[in-house]
Amino acid sequence: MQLEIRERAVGDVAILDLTGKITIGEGSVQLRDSVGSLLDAGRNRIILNLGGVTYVDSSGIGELVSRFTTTKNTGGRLKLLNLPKKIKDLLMITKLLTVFEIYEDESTALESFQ
Amino acid sequence: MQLEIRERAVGDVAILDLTGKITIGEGSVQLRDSVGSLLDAGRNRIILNLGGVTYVDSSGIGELVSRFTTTKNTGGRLKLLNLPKKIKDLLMITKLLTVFEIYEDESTALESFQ
Amino acid sequence: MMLAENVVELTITSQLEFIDLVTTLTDNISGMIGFDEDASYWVNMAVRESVANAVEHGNKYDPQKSVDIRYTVGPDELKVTVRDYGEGFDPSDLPDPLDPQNLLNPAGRGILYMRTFMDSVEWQRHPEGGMLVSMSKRRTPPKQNDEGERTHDAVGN
Amino acid sequence: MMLAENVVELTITSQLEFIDLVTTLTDNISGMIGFDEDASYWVNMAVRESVANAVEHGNKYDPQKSVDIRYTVGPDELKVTVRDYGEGFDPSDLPDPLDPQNLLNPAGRGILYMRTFMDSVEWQRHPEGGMLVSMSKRRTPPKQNDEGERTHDAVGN
Ligand SMILES: Nc1ncnc2c1ncn2[C@@H]1O[C@H](COP(=O)(O)OP(=O)(O)O)[C@@H](O)[C@H]1O
Ligand SMILES: Nc1ncnc2c1ncn2[C@@H]1O[C@H](COP(=O)(O)OP(=O)(O)O)[C@@H](O)[C@H]1O
Repeated sequence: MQLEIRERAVGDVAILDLTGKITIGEGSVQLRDSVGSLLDAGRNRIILNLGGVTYVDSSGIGELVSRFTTTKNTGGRLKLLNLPKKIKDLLMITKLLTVFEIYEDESTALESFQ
Repeated sequence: MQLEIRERAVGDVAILDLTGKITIGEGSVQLRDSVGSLLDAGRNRIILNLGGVTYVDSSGIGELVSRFTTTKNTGGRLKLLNLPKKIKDLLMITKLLTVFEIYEDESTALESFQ
Repeated sequence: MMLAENVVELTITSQLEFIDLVTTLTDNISGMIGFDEDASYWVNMAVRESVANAVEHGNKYDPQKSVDIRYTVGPDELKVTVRDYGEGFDPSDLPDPLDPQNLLNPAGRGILYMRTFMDSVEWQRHPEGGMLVSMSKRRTPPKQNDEGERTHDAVGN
Repeated sequence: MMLAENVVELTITSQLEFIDLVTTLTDNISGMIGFDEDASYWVNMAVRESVANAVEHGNKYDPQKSVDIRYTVGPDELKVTVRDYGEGFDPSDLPDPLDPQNLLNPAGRGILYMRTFMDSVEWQRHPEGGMLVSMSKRRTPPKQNDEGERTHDAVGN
């Protein structure tokens, strides 16, 4: 398994703790499915905790962007938490650092939904 | 580094603690050199502690046999200690289990030199 | 230099499942020739992108078509070529993924990755069909000041 | 079965330093197709022996000559072929390493290793020169009773 995704809820905010690689194929599909189930259940206030993510290929970055857009289209928000250095580099290279809302600690991320 | 070799002395017995792989090229050469320096120094009562050895290819087995013979030819003895299961399998396959003197604990191996 | 001019080649059938085999081999070669962790990481990623493109856009997942990866370890650089057997494309004729209006595109960042992570990347149509991507990474490590600086250099910014 | 009939090929120049690249790839393929730790270990070792022979006895370390390793993942077995570009040899015409008078020979156990660890091994002269070694390992694991039994089976005794 490339990517492990655990789901938590804090109030009406869903937190997905991701561990592993978000890459073309399996990893990207798992992320799409996890966010998809949340949205299907009407839960569109989402935090992706990327603290355990070691590798995001261009397809994985694309998937993050897609999930961001899809969530926004339902009137919700998808925010990023705990970006490892390398993943931050990747968002910088792709000029996505300012597109996403990015947080360094969970409580601030949670408060941002209030 | 494929193979790490540490040398100890207990009385006039030299113990080589081996960790890693004894394989064609580097690993086999290191073993040859280590036993060679002992013999050059007149130390021909040798225990090879294979407890940390994970892999011995056919060249490595050949090297063990060669060092056994070379040591014997100087009037000394080379004995084996702490064979991991897989290495024991390999000595069984090559019918060398009864050629070598093999010990499961260090004190018995040391006493055998008295 | 013992490893100078040496070549390792890997050929896979067109399946994404095999990309991990390629990146693991890439990591091993990087380690063998002394690339530090950062350099290995970025080379790995560039190779992944290139092979993914060959499988997806080049060979269109056709299991009859292979992707051929060749590593050449030179004294000054690691060269990696990736060849597919597809219709080819013109890399100068692609939307810029950094153009503000493209930022939310779900795809189109692979070539940017490759260009950023390697010291050079070139595309050419192979005379016998398909694309041949040639990438290289210098073996002399960039000057290092501190952690931050080094990563900065490695991603080519 | 997604992986049925799939092929991965690796080509190295004739240097012992590259053997670890081959065994790491072998381990990855073994892991991918579900071989347990024991099976992976023995397959790794058989492949190592075969490639070492190709480099040493086949190509005699000639850097111009390659060793070609091909993995074919079938539904029932992993097949590995190793080809060199040397003069070839007759495997039936070799001293038996298990003959008591050969037990202390410093070499000559590689082919015994290969035969022991794989379910089948065959040698043939390649029509265009060199040797082609074809080995296979069944994918269905042997019946397991306990640790001892399993290892016993895996080494083919
Ligand atoms: N090997 C290839 N063969 C054919 N077309 C390719 C190849 N590599 C890239 N392309 C084309 O270039 C485009 C951009 O590639 P890339 O930047 O990697 O992004 P993505 O793969 O996400 O589309 C692809 O969509 C495809 O049209
Ligand atoms: N690919 C090969 N090409 C030519 N000769 C070979 C090849 N593989 C094996 N041989 C011959 O078979 C002999 C036995 O091989 P092996 O059992 O692996 O033991 P070793 O490699 O230790 O000699 C070798 O010494 C060599 O003469």
